[in-house]
Amino acid sequence: MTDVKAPPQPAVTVTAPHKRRRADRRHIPVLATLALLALMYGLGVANYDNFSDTQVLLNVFVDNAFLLVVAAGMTFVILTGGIDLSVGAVVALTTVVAATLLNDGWPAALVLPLVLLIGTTLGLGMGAVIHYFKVEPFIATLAGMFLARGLSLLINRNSIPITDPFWTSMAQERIRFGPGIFISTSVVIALVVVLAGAFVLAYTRFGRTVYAIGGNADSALLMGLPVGRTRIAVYTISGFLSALGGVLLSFYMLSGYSLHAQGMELDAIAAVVIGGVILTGGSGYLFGTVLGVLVLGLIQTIITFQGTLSSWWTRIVVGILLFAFIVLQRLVTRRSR
Amino acid sequence: MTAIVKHRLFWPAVVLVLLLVSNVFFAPRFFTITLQDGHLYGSLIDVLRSATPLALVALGMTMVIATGGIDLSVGSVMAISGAVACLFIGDLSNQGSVGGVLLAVGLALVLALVAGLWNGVLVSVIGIQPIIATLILMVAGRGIAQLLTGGQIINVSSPPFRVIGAGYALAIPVSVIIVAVVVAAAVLLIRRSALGVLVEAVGASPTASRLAGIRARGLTIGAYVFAAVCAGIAGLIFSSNVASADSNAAGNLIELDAILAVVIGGTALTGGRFSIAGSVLGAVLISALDITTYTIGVPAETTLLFKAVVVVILCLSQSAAFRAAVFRRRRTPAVTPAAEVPA
Amino acid sequence: GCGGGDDAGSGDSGGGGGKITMGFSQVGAESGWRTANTKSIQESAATAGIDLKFSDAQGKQENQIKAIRSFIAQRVDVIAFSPVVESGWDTVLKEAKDANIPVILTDRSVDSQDKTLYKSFIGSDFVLEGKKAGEWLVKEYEGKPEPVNIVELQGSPGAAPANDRKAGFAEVIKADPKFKVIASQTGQFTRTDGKEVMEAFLKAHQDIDVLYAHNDDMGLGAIEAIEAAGKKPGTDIKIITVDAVKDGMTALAAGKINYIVECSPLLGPQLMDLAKKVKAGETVEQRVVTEETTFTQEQAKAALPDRKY
Amino acid sequence: MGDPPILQMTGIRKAFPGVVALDGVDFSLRPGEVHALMGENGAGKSTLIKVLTGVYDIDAGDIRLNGDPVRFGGPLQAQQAGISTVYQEVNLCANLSVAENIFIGREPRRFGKIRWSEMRRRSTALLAGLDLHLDVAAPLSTYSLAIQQMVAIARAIDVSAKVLILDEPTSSLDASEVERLFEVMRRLKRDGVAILFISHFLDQVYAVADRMTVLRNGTLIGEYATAELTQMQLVTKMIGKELTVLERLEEEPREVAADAPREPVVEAHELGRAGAIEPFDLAIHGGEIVGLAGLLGSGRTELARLLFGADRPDQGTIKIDGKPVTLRTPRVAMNHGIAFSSENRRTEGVVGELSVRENIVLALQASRGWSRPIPRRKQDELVERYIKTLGIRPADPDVAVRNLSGGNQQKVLLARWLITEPRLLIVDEPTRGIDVGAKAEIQRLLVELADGGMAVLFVSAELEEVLRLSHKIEVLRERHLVGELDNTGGGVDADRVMQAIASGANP
Ligand SMILES: Nc1ncnc2c1ncn2[C@@H]1O[C@H](COP(=O)(O)OP(=O)(O)OP(=O)(O)O)[C@@H](O)[C@H]1O
Ligand SMILES: Nc1ncnc2c1ncn2[C@@H]1O[C@H](COP(=O)(O)OP(=O)(O)OP(=O)(O)O)[C@@H](O)[C@H]1O
Ligand SMILES: [Mg+2]
Ligand SMILES: [Mg+2]
Repeated sequence: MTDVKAPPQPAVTVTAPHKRRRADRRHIPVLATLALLALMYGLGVANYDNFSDTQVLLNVFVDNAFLLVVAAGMTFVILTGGIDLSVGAVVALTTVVAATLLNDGWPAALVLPLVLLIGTTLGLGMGAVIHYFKVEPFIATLAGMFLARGLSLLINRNSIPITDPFWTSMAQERIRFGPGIFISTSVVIALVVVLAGAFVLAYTRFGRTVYAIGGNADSALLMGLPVGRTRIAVYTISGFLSALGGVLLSFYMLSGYSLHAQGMELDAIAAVVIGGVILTGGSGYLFGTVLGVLVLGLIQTIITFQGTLSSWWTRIVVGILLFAFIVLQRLVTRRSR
Repeated sequence: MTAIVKHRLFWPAVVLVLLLVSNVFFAPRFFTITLQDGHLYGSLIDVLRSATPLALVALGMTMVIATGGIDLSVGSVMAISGAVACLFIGDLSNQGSVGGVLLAVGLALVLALVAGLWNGVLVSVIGIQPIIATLILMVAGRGIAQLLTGGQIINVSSPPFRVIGAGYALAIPVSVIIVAVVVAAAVLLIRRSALGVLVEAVGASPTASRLAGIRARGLTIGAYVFAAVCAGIAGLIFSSNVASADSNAAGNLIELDAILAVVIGGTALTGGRFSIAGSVLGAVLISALDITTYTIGVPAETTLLFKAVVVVILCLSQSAAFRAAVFRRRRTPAVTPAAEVPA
Repeated sequence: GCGGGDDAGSGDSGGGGGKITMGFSQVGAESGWRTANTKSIQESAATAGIDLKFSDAQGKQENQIKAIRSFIAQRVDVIAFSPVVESGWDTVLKEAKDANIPVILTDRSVDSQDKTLYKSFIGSDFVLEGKKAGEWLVKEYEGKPEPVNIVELQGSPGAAPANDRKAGFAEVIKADPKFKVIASQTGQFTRTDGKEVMEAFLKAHQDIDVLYAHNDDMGLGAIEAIEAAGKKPGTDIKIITVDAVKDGMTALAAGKINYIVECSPLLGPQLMDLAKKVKAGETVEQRVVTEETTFTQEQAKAALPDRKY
Repeated sequence: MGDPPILQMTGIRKAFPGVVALDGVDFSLRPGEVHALMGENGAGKSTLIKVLTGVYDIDAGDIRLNGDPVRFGGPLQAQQAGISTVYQEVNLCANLSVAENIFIGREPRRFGKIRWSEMRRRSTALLAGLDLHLDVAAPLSTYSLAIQQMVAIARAIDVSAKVLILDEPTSSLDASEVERLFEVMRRLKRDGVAILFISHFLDQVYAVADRMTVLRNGTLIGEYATAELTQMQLVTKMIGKELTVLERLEEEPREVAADAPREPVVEAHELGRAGAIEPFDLAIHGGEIVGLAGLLGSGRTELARLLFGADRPDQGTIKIDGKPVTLRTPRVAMNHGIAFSSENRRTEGVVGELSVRENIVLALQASRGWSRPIPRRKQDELVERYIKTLGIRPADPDVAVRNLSGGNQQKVLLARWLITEPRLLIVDEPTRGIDVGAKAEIQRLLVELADGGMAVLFVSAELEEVLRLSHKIEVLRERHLVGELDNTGGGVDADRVMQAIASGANP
């Protein structure tokens, strides 16, 4: 158990040889995930034509940028030992509000900060309820989920197209590396979020407090850490990143719809956990979450390339791949202990 | 008196009563129960009847949560169990045969048991985090149910099978009787054995319980198996109720409602102390909430919002900190006029 | 490979020989109707000799966009899909257009301004279905002045068929004030919810004349509730539903439902025809409406024996 | 007299549902003094500290810091006001590294970015000042409880605070660490820091404290200068009874030594686990108390855990009654009649959420299996007996163990294992945080049990205690079992043990 409960090892070199070995051991879950991911990609390349195209790999990023952002927020929450079920609904609410306002002729420069603010406020509210009233995160964020979905449904039950020029350009802007090889702006935004998040977690007082709370909230309190403030902050961050994810999703879909991002909370949680973060908190890395998102994305890519799976076989095969991946990951990390 | 107010189920019970009473303004005969065609008929009966699958699933979920786990696959297990039973009955030469139906029910429950074993082994033997371990079956299980039914709704016209979910015995819905029996059996088993304290110990502190010699593995697997079998029975009630198996709709999102019911009932998601009565109350509360939205005619667009408001009220009412904040303001001047700390 | 799909050909992809490869992205398998739709497409692809790459979106638009993008990467000849929702397809359709892959929509349109993004749209008109339901009702109560109390079982909130069937129906009946929708709730397109909601309606309202359900399944669930309340479906309460799946037709023939508006899932053959034409460079109609009808109880009795789904 | 108090608490009252933990307690602390807070288990010492630092609200009373009334919202505010606290149970985050546990919340930073290398360098230096040489980048969880306690102390003393509060900081430490801590305390004292010190070791209190305040049952008994009060008087004030217990404490050991060992119950041969303890041979006989002696981190706990199957050995064999066995899990060991009370009562011992009754019967129930519950009458009888024998307070079997004072939790843990009537009882720091009276009671009990034929493996950081009870002393050093001293007749003294440790061989 101990090898996974480690803080991120900063880039500074460690001197003594036995220390180096120990430091590496903490990275084993992440390394194992990485290796298995490579293996899965290799299997895809071996089995399907065109799978080796660079764009197939880049598409995994393009198609999952919003999930990456949302999962990054979820990582903060789970590291404190909490959970945020509202993320999918906040994503949907963001798309609906953005689409509605843009259609009403509001300028993008106003809509963008506004929707981010709405998500942040929702997150702040949930965090405050969780902290001040000692309500279980599961319930508080479930209520948040109903609330956000309910609001978006109330605003408009139809799907609303977005035609705003800024949105369209963000949606269709491609950063090209060669003919037919590109990523979207969303990918860049997502990567910036991940890097910033990883920095905050590893190198700031706030980030370390997040880990401390996940390790033992009572102790953290007695150690004089700002537990309440930090706990509220992680839900606020998650709310903000959900809204940002919602913006990215609205770039991706160019529409707002109350049923967007159904079940995204589970995808995000799954990505975080597959990436090696322990649900009870206190251990794991944001980089692991990135890998988790890639695993989910790659599974989906393989399914589409297979192209012969009926609806139910799609589900079964997703389950089988997930199972194989997780069990292998588990065995690899266990063996090396 | 204060003992009642202090009881942790007091506030959910209050919310339940308020919800039910609020119906009367929209449907004056809400509390009327009549005897119709030899069975009880009325909105309260509907509330109980529609709570049955959820109550069962919540019961199983309670045990899993008590061990410190969570089971997302219950909905899929419901779908599988319903599908298997309906397929089996559909193939019977005589759908009315009680033996055939019993066989179908047995088969469905055995499959549910296997599903529970699968979850339990993944969690406690292989050591996968419960949420992911059960996510696998949640995703794949519904696929399996759809595979079995070919994505179609399987209809049966088997009177004995109908009894489970839509029948009445002694004027009481059979499904309610089934749930009452299962709950009573569970409570009895836990009271009469040492299961309760052992499970709570495992959930509250796995390390300490290991060092106390508790075999957590068996208990954990047992909890998942129990949850799956409960879900299996729930699936049978669900499909029997409409005499068909709908692999797509059966138990869809029920895991969320079940977890909600468990938490409303006072069992913490972190494991340890659990309350079966609380979970059942939670399930009835959620079912009453659904029926209330229909009765008072909340528009479909605002149903979710309405639900959110009730859940918020509920969790605030249960929060001691919130009550303290509200009551202190009222009480402070009366008890200690000056010296009290400004909060 | 991982487990056999139930039908369709091998996984060989794109470009080979003169055989057309079609990438098809289905919404999901949320209902018997949808399954029949999938089956129709798979079977007709097989008979038409088209290599079908089937992808299931599990009800999520983002999955469909991913699938379409993957079809582009796999360089299929034609892309077809049943959009989960109307909006938000411009970006990915543009990518398809850039890659010179023609797109055909089935079952449901998209709201793009740029009509060149897709070649054709084949499918039913949900608003029209709602209107047909309303028209029958208006006719049924023609000349009867007393008010008609209607309860409505909506589909999943936000889903296009639910929105449109509600809108079409409302538009027709609003002409006459005697029609009053006294309760309208979502039954999530499922039997269980249909039954549960109807039970509550029956307790809250004593005088329901008509039930309008957005699909057969909810109607079938409601029938159970009505019977349990000691009333006769089809007589005490008139029932109109949409879809005309076999179970619904059976109930209609048995007199428990009064009228069903058909919404046919069998558009596979038409789709394959279109695909071949598009591939061959022929011009095709921008809008192809599926052949659909309505059923009364008598018509149902006649049609039931050779109902396929 | 002297300086005005830096901290003044008057008329403090704090009630928990069912118990009044503090009732009109006054307390004052002056700069440059070490002030001991004394009292039996459950007297209210820890609670006083928690209300002072804002962990709990007080029901009534007045707290002044430098003459100004204060009311802290929590440890953070107390810390900011210059009060640095080590709470009773080790309250650190085991998932973080040692360095972080020392510095979290006040990490060295540049432009807001934590300087990890600087942090590690400073914590290594700080620990070296306490003569601890750790890999500060390793997670805290890899270290034993005693080391964690030292880390907590290091964290507290590094803050240049005006008030330092230490709630039983020495409960798992052995003599040399305690001495090192005292050096630091004296230094801080010279710098004018006011120190509040809690300990159940009277010798320690007399060694460092200038004054003491005695609590009994939540009420204030009095404040005394250390020089004014003999140990005997102090004990009388604490327990409210005359001497008897202390007399017994003096008597007991003599009895022990005479008995001769019987059959070996457990024999370990070449048993070892890489990174934890080097292979060792050990035999424990029925009716014998075997003591483990060694310095901090010498591997006593690790050795004990191997004998219980809590950790798996990677080499060697264990024989029980001459038959080889594999102790795969604690459960298997229990089936062979072995019991193990962990030193880390909070995470490995009691289950805080459960009641006293449930905690006491837990191990017995586990070994009977879930299907054979212990009849309620039998439970009541057992629980009542041990509540009485060990003096567990409050004497209510249905209170949650979480709400018990530290010492009382330790008693519950012991009771859990005593009722299983094991053949080999392994107790790791059984008297941790237990007051003088109860400690004597426990020691007497162990001797009695051994006389009745039970084998006991006794691990304690308090060497005196080990010497007094054990027939045989196994000496450990740097995870090696380096020697065995025969103590029948009480011939061994502390010097001889230290000598054995120092030379690493049997003298
Ligand atoms: N959170 C709580 N809830 C209820 N009762 C409590 C709580 N904390 C402490 N108590 C009770 O208050 C009393 C004083 O406990 P406290 O921890 O202050 O004792 P102590 O003097 O520190 O004892 P020890 O020497 O064993 O640590 C005890 O009776 C204890 O049971
Ligand atoms: N010289 C040392 N300084 C600090 N820590 C050490 C040292 N040697 C070993 N350790 C740590 O101590 C642990 C072994 O401690 P163990 O718990 O077995 O010791 P112990 O003799 O019971 O001591 P304690 O009094 O600390 O309980 C090892 O895990 C190791 O991390
Ligand atoms: Mg204490
Ligand atoms: Mg030790």
